[in-house]
Amino acid sequence: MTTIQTDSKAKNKARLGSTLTALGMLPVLILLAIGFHLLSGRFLSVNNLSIVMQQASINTVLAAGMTFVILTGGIDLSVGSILAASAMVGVIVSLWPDIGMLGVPAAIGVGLACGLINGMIIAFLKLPPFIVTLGSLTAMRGIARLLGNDTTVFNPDLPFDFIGNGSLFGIPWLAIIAIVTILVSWFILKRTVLGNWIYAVGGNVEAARLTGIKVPLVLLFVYAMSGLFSGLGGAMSAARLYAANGLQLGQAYELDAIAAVILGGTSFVGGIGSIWGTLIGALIIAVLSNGLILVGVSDIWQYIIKGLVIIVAVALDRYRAKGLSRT
Amino acid sequence: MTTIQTDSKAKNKARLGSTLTALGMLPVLILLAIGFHLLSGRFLSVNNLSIVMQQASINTVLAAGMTFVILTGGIDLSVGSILAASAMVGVIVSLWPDIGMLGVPAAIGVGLACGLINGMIIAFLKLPPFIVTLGSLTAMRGIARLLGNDTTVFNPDLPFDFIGNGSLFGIPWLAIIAIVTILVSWFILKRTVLGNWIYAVGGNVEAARLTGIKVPLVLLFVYAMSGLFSGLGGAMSAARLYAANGLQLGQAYELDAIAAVILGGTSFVGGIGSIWGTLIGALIIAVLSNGLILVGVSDIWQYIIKGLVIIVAVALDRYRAKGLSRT
Amino acid sequence: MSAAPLTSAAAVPVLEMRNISKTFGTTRALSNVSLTVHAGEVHALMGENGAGKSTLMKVLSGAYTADAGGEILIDGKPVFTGDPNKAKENGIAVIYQELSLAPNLSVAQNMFLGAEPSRFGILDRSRMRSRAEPILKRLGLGFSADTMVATLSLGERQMVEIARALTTNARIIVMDEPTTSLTTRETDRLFEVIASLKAHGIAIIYISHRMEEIYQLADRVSVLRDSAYVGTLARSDLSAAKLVSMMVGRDLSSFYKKEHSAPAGERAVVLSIRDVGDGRRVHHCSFDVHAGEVMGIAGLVGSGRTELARLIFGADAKTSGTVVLNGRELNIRSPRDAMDAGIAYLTEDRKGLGLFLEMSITDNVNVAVIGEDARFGSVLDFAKARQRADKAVSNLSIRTNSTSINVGALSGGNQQKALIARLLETRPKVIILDEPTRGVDVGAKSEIYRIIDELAREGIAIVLISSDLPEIIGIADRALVMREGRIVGEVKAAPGAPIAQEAIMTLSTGSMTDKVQEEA
Amino acid sequence: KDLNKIGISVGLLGNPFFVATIKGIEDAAKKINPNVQVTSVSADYDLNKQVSQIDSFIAAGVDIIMLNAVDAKAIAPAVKKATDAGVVVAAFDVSAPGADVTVMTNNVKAGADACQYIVDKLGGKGDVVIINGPASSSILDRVQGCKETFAKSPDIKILSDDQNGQGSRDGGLAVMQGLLTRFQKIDGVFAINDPTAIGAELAAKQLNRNEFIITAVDGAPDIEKALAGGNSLIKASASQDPYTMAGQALQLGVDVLNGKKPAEPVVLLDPQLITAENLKDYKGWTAVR
Ligand SMILES: Nc1ncnc2c1ncn2[C@@H]1O[C@H](COP(=O)(O)OP(=O)(O)OP(=O)(O)O)[C@@H](O)[C@H]1O
Ligand SMILES: Nc1ncnc2c1ncn2[C@@H]1O[C@H](COP(=O)(O)OP(=O)(O)OP(=O)(O)O)[C@@H](O)[C@H]1O
Ligand SMILES: [Mg+2]
Ligand SMILES: [Mg+2]
Repeated sequence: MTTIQTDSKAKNKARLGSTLTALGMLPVLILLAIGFHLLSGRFLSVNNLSIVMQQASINTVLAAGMTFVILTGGIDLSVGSILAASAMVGVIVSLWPDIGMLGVPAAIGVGLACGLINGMIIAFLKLPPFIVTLGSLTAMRGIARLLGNDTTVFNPDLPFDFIGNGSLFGIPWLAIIAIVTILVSWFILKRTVLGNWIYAVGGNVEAARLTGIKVPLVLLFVYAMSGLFSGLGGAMSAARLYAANGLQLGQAYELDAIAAVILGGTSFVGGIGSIWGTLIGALIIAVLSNGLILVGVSDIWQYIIKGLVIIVAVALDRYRAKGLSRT
Repeated sequence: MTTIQTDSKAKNKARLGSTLTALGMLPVLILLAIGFHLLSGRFLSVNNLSIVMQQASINTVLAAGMTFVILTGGIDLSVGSILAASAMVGVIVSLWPDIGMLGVPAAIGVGLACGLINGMIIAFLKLPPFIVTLGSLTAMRGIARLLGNDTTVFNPDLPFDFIGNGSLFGIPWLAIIAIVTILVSWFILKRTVLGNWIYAVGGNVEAARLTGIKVPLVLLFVYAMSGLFSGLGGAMSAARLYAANGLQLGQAYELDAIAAVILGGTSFVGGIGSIWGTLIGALIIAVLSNGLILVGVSDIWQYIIKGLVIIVAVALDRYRAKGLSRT
Repeated sequence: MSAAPLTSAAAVPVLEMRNISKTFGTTRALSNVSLTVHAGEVHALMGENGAGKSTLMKVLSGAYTADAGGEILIDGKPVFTGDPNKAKENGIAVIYQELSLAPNLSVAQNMFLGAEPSRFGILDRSRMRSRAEPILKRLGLGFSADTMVATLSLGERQMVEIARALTTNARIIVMDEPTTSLTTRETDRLFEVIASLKAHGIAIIYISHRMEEIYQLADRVSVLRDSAYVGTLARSDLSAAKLVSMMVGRDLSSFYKKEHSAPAGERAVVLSIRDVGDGRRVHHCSFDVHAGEVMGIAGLVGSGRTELARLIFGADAKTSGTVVLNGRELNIRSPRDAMDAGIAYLTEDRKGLGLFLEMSITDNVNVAVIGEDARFGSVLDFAKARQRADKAVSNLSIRTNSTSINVGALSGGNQQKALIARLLETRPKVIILDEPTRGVDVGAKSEIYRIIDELAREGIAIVLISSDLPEIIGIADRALVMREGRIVGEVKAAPGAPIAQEAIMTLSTGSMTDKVQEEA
Repeated sequence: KDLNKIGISVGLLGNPFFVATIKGIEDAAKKINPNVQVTSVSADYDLNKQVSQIDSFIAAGVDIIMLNAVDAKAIAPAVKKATDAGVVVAAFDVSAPGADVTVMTNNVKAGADACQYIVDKLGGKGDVVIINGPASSSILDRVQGCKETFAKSPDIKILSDDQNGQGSRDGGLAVMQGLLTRFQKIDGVFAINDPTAIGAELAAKQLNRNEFIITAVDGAPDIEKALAGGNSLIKASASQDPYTMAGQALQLGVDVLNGKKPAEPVVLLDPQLITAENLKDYKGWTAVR
């Protein structure tokens, strides 16, 4: 009898634990939002929340792709460069008369292609993801610059600018895209066989291989997803700015994306984490950036405060979670 | 009989294997050097080699610290920001009349202090190194800017400028410092108890704890070392430039340092790697940057080529090593 | 258990492996091994550590590709190997020796990994659960299909591996040391399952280092030695002496060594545990261990023995209780404190928590004491380290030619001895051994028993946690029994008579019915 | 001495401004020696990197280093090293102490012109914001010129001047979104460069705000489009002429190479304020010359 009791308790605890890990940072997010509202009196206005959502959107999309990658225990440093190259292609294609709308699929296609190349090198040549994507971070940056001959390409009449600046029922399209990305990722990760395999590869790659899972294909998929989402991010960025610059766009975006994923509780070693955590992580980063401007903190102090908040947030989360699980 | 034979063979193989892994990238480095010399006709001049050594020196020092960290399975993203803050302090202190030489220990001290803070948070609060050092990357950047009120601090009469621009028997002081750093790191890693513990922690942290190794102290040490070396890098940078700028200095240096370590064959999961590999990795990066300029490759193509060379180098290494070892 | 030989030599064997060789770099793990298995038989595979048993099975399962020249026939037809999926299609299921579970997934997810019930690629979780639960029930497991594997003990994980093999409609099931972490009760369950599988005509290849199991189960036994096939014995020809000499190439006279024994009461109490618990898995445990005594701790899988040992050793934080060593109360907050006080602990998870697989034997043996040997406080003394390692290699007869190779390259038994050597270097007063012979072959096992016996004679107090009852009976002076995190009783060896197995069983299950079953 | 090899190091190559400067240098150099070898690199605003590049240029044996200094003060030692090695250093856009010649826009005046436009349009009264950028000398100068201008009109109130738009569209957009939420009424915005201004305008459009005007510095191609459109919030930009500036710097450098000291080592080019009205006379950075 006792065993059964203990077990059902353990089960409940485990379930509770995993929900809480997924939502781990939610309290921090809420605290930040309330704090900024009290300080600025404006943070929680509909208008500003819509701005925050917009500002979070591109990083959310990148971080969603990054979640796939990190869940397998990998990393993708090239997201920012791929975003830049895709945005360049997106704007360039948008300048073609009549078929400018093709800029969106073109950008996404470029991202997907880059992701596939990363994935193939990592999955089939079995090279370390950090180095491979560091290499493509550098190489793709060069290609992005080459695409525009090192200048800014811009198109004031961008045919798909509604993506970047329009909204649907008051919700910015950018935010809608980000949310759809999260939902799709959630579905893949939690509801499909492939998602199960992604977790398995991250949890124990040898075990995955021995059960017949085609590990290289899983790896190829996650890097392709990351590339695809980076391409989407490129299209979103182009639509938002009506322009793209091969050198400046997307610099250091990988750090923000990784930070969102890790803040969201996904483990670096792979196998553990959820896409909802990533969403919250991305929102925290966006709230911080926006809130600090609203409060009127100077640029220098924004850095210092952001850095400290990131550390404190993880520390809080760790201590909150401590009572719940062993590790 | 067979066992003995196999074993002594295995032993030789293991020894050969580990030497080769340490020197893994040496052939790539030599190939690059010869290639650039053939293309430019100037690469292998005494003058240019001394420049390459100088250019490699700061990254080598950072990468040496990073080697400690990565050997324990961690990461330190904050090296660039710490370097910036230390360089600022170094220059500011150098402006004090008479005791300007104190700039060097001041810079190193700042670095050490930052490293200790990182280490304490990671070791005692058990927070993930990526997030902690990402936080301090951001926060320290802010502090570096604050130190100089967001402008460049400048001292044309820097008392310790010989470090940055002098040389001893024709060898630049910067290079000498880098080599000494490597030697000290080698000694610590391979000849001391602490070094043994660092490998043990990286190899299997739970086992290390169960054998009585004080894991938190080891972690504290490696992050302190990384901070110390970043501080040294800051002093070197200040000595080289007679100036420091809190915003610009050291941006993205962490990527170069990590790339050097990983190119050098140190494993991201920890426990495997050598400081000599790191030296070669850092030299490869410096040779690439210098050689491509010497050959007259345009900036855009420098990016593309650099990215590809990094990937190809690791691929070559992997295939060369394949015949030799199991993994 | 009834073991009527179902096999008739006339039928086409369900599996035939011919001339299988496998080399890793310069190591030859298998040379020209052949094996024939019939439907409905339990075919035991035996051999010392490193003989090549697991490698042969990995070739069968497609985890490894065999060297050219060999072939595998299923139902007389050659099949392609080198792909786990192909092997699965051919009806082969494997319970691997190194547990191959993803700890981050649930039990059900692990059981169906790679063959998830799904529609259009979408997981059917409820079907997965509903197919998993009956199998868990059949194995008598207390945890649900939704439990995270990371929260299970080693033994429970092993049961999950077994459950996984039962999800497929395999015709050949390979069990590579499935019982290393199981206690008698689980083992019996497994044997019942094996019997019913057998009755359904399924062939089982069974690898184990436990002789009793072989006697109980096997219809035929094939033996590997030094990567080569030695021979096959039918059940009727089975005898311990024959088997051992086939495996080892020499006779092992006395297996369990117990020369140290002396009435425990006359000796001083070395370690005294009072009321230790963590509030979760271990409650109010108290016992005394005397100098020169081997005290066993028995119990079912998950009964909390490992956790108790970790609490004593400071590996986990205890919430109550005291640890007294030689009359002095210790304040242990980390393994370091425990070691400094003279307590050593051998982990049950050799690879996961014990060894540094990428470091040399020398480093592994010395890692706990390099600080003491160091010159100038911290400079390594390589000569001293080599000396210690060489001494350990000869004292514990670790079979290796060099102490500078990676410990990961040793066979299981020798890895275990290297780990024991590390503990001994710290000159402990008390040693807690957690499953010291898990996955270790007969030869190495008897050497480990010899080592334990010698240590006891030197006056060291030994706590022996083991799931292998014959082992506890063979070498312990008395045994505590744990159940659900509590010490529920003590069984002593009467002078001249060994510890009573039934008494341990009764205590550890807490029910008479189980005992009745055991005797039936 | 002949002109055979030129090394160019600029702050950030991806900026169209610097692409125009490089084109100006290349065109000017080709006129002197059609076979000249030009290597241009980006320092990515990293002084260490720029110093390394200068070292490499010296080693590569270039005749002239065309330098867009990352740091107007701290570049001095590196410049000295180059001139000591007998390499001519010609600075453009940003001053470099010790350089043989310097040609740059009068950034103080550029900032002043752009902000004077705001003052004039507002009639000397209103709330303004300055969207700042990375603290480089040219940007510091622009902000200084702007502030001095605003200071002359006591009724102009600066609401914010410490937010960093990174000198880019998305940086300007994000900062402006925050500023617009923070301040209910703004009358004028000075953006330190054109991309920032365009980002700021995008933010305004999104939030349906149009009560203010924006001015900037640069005269980049995208701002021409905006001004031409007529209904943009961006009303003026103090334009620079990177092509001419860099070409002139090279020309002066070559003179030094040939032993002709320039009369004025520092040449300041006056910016030209472009607005919708005078746009048609403006040549622009990418114009074919
Ligand atoms: N991946 C590998 N690479 C190199 N050598 C290996 C590998 N796997 C096994 N070996 C070697 O092959 C030999 C046979 O190993 P195997 O695991 O098959 O033995 P085993 O009979 O299963 O032993 P045990 O009883 O300890 O499980 C050993 O010498 C082992 O070191
Ligand atoms: N990491 C963990 N998290 C949560 N529960 C755990 C963990 N490890 C073990 N447990 C649970 O603690 C209980 C006791 O485990 P412990 O390992 O101490 O038992 P044991 O008697 O040594 O069993 P075994 O013979 O299987 O090793 C088991 O019910 C197990 O499920
Ligand atoms: Mg085996
Ligand atoms: Mg146990």
